[in-house]
Amino acid sequence: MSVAIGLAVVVERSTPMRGAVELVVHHPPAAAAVKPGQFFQLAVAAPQTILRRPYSAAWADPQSGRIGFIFNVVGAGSGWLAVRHEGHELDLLGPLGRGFDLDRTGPAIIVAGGLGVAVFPGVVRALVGRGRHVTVLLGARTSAQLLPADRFPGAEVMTATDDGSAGYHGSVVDLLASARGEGPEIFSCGPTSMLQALVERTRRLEVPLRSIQVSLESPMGCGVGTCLGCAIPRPGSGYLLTCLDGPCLAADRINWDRITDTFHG
Amino acid sequence: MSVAIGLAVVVERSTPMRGAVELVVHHPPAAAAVKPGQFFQLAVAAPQTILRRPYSAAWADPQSGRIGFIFNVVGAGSGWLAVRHEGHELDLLGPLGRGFDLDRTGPAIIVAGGLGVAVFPGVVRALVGRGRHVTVLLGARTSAQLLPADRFPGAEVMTATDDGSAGYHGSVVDLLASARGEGPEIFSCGPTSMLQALVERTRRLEVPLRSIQVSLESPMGCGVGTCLGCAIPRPGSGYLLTCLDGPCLAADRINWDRITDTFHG
Amino acid sequence: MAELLDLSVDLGRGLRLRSPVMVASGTFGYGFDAPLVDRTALGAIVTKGTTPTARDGNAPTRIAETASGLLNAIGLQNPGVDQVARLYAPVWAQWDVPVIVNVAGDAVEDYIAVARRLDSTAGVAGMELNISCPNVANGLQFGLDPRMAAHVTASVRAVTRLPLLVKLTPNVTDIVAVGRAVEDAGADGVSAINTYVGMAIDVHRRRPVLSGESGGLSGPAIKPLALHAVWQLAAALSIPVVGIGGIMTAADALEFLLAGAAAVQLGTVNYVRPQAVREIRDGIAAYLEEHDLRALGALPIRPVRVEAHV
Amino acid sequence: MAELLDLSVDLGRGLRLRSPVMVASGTFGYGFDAPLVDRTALGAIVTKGTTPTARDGNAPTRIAETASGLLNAIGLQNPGVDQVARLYAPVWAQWDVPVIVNVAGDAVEDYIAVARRLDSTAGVAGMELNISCPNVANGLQFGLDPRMAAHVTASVRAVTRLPLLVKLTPNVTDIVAVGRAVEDAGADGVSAINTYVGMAIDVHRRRPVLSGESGGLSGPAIKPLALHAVWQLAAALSIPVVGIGGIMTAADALEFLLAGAAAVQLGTVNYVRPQAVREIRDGIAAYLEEHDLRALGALPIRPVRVEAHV
Ligand SMILES: Cc1cc2nc3c(=O)[nH]c(=O)nc-3n(C[C@H](O)[C@H](O)[C@H](O)COP(=O)(O)OP(=O)(O)OC[C@H]3O[C@@H](n4cnc5c(N)ncnc54)[C@H](O)[C@@H]3O)c2cc1C
Ligand SMILES: Cc1cc2nc3c(=O)[nH]c(=O)nc-3n(C[C@H](O)[C@H](O)[C@H](O)COP(=O)(O)OP(=O)(O)OC[C@H]3O[C@@H](n4cnc5c(N)ncnc54)[C@H](O)[C@@H]3O)c2cc1C
Ligand SMILES: Cc1cc2nc3c(=O)[nH]c(=O)nc-3n(C[C@H](O)[C@H](O)[C@H](O)COP(=O)(O)O)c2cc1C
Ligand SMILES: Cc1cc2nc3c(=O)[nH]c(=O)nc-3n(C[C@H](O)[C@H](O)[C@H](O)COP(=O)(O)O)c2cc1C
Ligand code: FES
Ligand code: FES
Repeated sequence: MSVAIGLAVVVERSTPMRGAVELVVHHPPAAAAVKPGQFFQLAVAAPQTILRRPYSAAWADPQSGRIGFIFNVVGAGSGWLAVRHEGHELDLLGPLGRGFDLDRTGPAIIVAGGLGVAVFPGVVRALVGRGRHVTVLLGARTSAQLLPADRFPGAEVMTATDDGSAGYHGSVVDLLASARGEGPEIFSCGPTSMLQALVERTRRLEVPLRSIQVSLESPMGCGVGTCLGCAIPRPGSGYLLTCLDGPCLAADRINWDRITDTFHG
Repeated sequence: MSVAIGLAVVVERSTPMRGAVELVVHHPPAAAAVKPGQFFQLAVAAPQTILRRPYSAAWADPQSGRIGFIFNVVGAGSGWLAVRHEGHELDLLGPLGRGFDLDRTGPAIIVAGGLGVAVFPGVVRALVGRGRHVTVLLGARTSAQLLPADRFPGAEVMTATDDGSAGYHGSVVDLLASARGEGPEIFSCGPTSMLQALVERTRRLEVPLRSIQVSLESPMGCGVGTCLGCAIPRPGSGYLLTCLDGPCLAADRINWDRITDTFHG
Repeated sequence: MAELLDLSVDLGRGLRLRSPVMVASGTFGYGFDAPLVDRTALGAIVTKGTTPTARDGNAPTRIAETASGLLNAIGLQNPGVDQVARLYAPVWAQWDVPVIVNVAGDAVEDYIAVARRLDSTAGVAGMELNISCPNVANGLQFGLDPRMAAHVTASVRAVTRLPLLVKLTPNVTDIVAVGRAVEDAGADGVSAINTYVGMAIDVHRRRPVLSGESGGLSGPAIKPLALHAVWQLAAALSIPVVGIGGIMTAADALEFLLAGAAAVQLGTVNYVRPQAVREIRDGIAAYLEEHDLRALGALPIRPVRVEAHV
Repeated sequence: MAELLDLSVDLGRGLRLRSPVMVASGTFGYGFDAPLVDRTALGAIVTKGTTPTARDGNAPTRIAETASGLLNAIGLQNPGVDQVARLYAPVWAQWDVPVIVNVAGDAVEDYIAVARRLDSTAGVAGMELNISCPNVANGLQFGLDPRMAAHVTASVRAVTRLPLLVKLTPNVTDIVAVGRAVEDAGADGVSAINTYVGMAIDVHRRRPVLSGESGGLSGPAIKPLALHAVWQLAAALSIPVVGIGGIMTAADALEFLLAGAAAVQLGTVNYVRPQAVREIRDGIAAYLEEHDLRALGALPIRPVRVEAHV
């Protein structure tokens, strides 16, 4: 495991969609090491906090040595990150965990709900680069909260919004039926409730669970496997660790009945 | 007591002397209320801290609605303050405490050690404005750490440095003998050890303690008299509160033998 | 909508607060010094710990900041009960907010003396027995032992008809045992908790920071510990529990109310955000509205004892 | 100059550390997962709590951040002593840093079973009895009562010649009494402290955040409390005290060493700054040089009991 730690300079800050911030940092060794779906533990100097915060690399570019992170302002850590600007330094630890397994063949469908989209720019680039046909299904509350389709060059993008302000009026999971080609592989990230709905829907569509990969979130203490805080239930008994066994996992390795929705909102 | 609380915009940031930062904020009601020697409780959003930090108003200008604060980077709070810039907001509470009694007549001598100088620009302006003859004795480790003499228009400025790089080579307290005219009043602020040396010296020079006013520092919880944390010993038994009875006090109200030097360095 | 909300709290024996947000002993003086506080948002004021005669308190250094916390060893500096009854109480009698006097001492007789003096004093709405102050010679002892705690409670109960809260120390193996003991001895409610004993060392000077070596830790650092104490007490006692410890925001206060506290006290936050009383009161009201609850009584999560987990 | 410094610590019974900086149980796994740690700066590794048989641990949510603190209720997830002895210990035997196994259980028999299995295992440099884990059914009980604590200590002492630390819980009225009891029962040292019982409530969902309701609080929030515990223990015991609780910086570690700790353990900080072990070790060395001290033994402030103050 090639894990880097150290300071990375923020080289770009933007607002990719409403409410979200994208920070681009420069750290060549880390950028070169990232596999799509992996995450970093970012140190935040927000009042009263002590833990680093896990953020998926939205994308990483070994050539330029850059890594992008996309996040919403939810609480103390993301609030602090959101006011970083060009020239500021970020203390990062990573890349950590397992990314998606991108080495199968055939068409791929991305199902992204809300900020779950943050992990996919790099994933889609890698899938397209492998010559796979990619359909990106994006869901958000409202159109302004959708990451623009041009962030997924080479992929087909379909959108769904809760308020009908863009694309399909309803859940992104509903788009699945229309998007499905032949035995596609599904990659998903989003709120736990959306992932559960996806699993439920795919069961009905008779998509085998093992052809779905999800990127999971759980509260993390360390990000490296030492605190055992990020447990997620396995089928049967026992637990996996989101940080070591995930965050990207085949859906059949997770006990969807015992999973807890740790983050509200 | 006209105490303001609220956000003040930083309108200027500079480095008045080596290692120190001066922040100028805009808050007309507070600026109008300040009496020289009073302080503010500034909120800091530094990691792990909860308390506001007390800072003397270096000066305040009712016309422009501006207040200046001069400080060294010592720890968490001042470290956070030091990276405020134009446009940032500061949450202030004040003015608090008692300023100096400036209403006597005759010549005045200022004895300022290190960052103790921070309280004096406004004091000197007020004294000069009252037509009093003012001599400012400034002490620092080295010349670069001296607040420039032009910050005290209308006053005579003499300097002392520990390393001899400017002015007298030695303690600022030594300058007292040469600066003393007829029964002058002394205003002082600086490290506790310097204040003790001053009191000792003036005893020998037969300057009555009540003609010395000092601005004291002690750790503060509230700044308003409710926590009883900022006690300083009175002659005899019992305590005064730095925040209510001070920070500016006649030296004869303090028990110089029982005083503790709470801040190191 | 807001008018339909009932934010009042009945602490028993006629002590009714219009809001569950009180200010904690030692963080609001005797109600005269705190600037900028909106008294109309206050449920009650609890005064600084008051002893039979005036006390100077401890030598400096008395306070030290720690990570998200504040250590204090004030040593019960106070003007004595006589001055409180003569000078302050008559003013309180004019106020529209109840004032509860925090009572402290070194011996049972001290508590009795203060209680007697206050019992018939107009302006005093109730008493809070501080059997948990860690900064005086014997003050802590009463709160450490259920029998001692019951003894001092019963002794004071015998001399006053005023509402009587007993403030518990968390520095014990079993706070519920102490809570039960003071309930049985006649307390109208418990205040939980007082500070946790801690210390800080000045590594530059190689000596404890506080003149009294140790002090009491308050502030957000202790909130999880205080909340657990309140959660346990609320499940075990049938008198109201007033939740105290590290409350900075409305969400913090709500954690205590959900844990079963009848009301809360704000301590350290008063030093930092004088308007916290108003903000937190309003935040609680907004939460009730948002969750379609009409009164505070609907808040507590039933503290069902969860079986030991695997 | 640096070479003249002696940073070694003798914890007795042949357990000699080259540096006073150890890593605490539950924050370093079994030594295999923590990246980027400079092992040459480490005094010793203390493993995750280990039980006779493998355990799954608690359901999520297992951790929650609080102000300057971390609540955890892991529930002793571990692979069981057999796997530890068979797979891990042989690797440790090759390492240049002693590995101390943290031993946990629900009953005295559990501790005995683990201790027996480890006693003759190469690679195991010592044991730390966790009689203070708040996250299992009975784990906490041993540490709450001096007699129970002595009983489990003596029982383990009887089956092992390995160096034996006993890790104390701070959730007691009198930690010194427990410390004395385990000293008398044959402990070679005490580790102080384990976490403080606390909880957090999710106000949006109106339920405790942790699946086990309560959990143990660690991190800088508890440092003043832990430091006070160590200060008291160091004055009362004649065996070494290992200081634990909220250490983030060299200055924090020095506070514990000045308070009388023979060594320190870093817990939560390992999650945040993997290089903390090296930074803190070097910071301690720099402090010794600066103060012209040659060895750690010169650090402790003599814990003279200060008379009760006015
Ligand atoms: C492997 C992994 C990858 C992640 N990648 C990303 C990413 O790419 N972009 C991103 O925005 N976030 C991501 N997250 C979530 C992120 O780590 C933080 O949890 C989130 O930014 C909130 O942190 P905070 O400090 O701002 O909030 P906190 O102060 O920690 O929490 C404030 C409140 O918000 C709630 N909360 C915490 N996290 C979330 C959440 N994710 N959604 C809703 N409510 C929450 C908490 O329960 C709490 O009540 C990832 C998490 C994991 C485990
Ligand atoms: C009435 C009053 C007025 C003040 N006015 C000013 C002012 O105008 N300019 C100014 O720079 N400071 C002033 N101070 C001091 C100031 O309040 C802070 O104490 C100082 O800035 C350090 O705060 P911090 O948060 O950075 O350090 P902290 O993180 O609180 O402390 C870090 C370390 O520095 C030590 N320390 C704290 N304060 C000092 C100090 N003043 N000198 C040396 N060591 C210290 C602490 O003991 C601690 O070990 C004043 C204090 C008082 C009571
Ligand atoms: C400086 C200070 C002085 C205090 N004095 C008293 C006191 O006299 N009597 C008392 O019962 N509690 C006293 N307390 C404890 C508080 O009332 C409260 O129980 C404690 O601070 C925890 O609440 P907090 O975390 O909100 O501050 C004091 C607390 C502080 C910080
Ligand atoms: C996630 C986590 C798991 C822990 N597991 C154990 C354990 O298995 N056995 C034990 O004795 N202590 C355990 N501890 C307690 C630590 O070893 C240490 O005593 C405590 O965290 C205080 O130190 P700190 O504030 O530096 O973290 C654990 C702590 C944390 C945070
Ligand atoms: S986050 Fe610590 S084990 Fe996964
Ligand atoms: S700072 Fe609180 S009383 Fe002076």
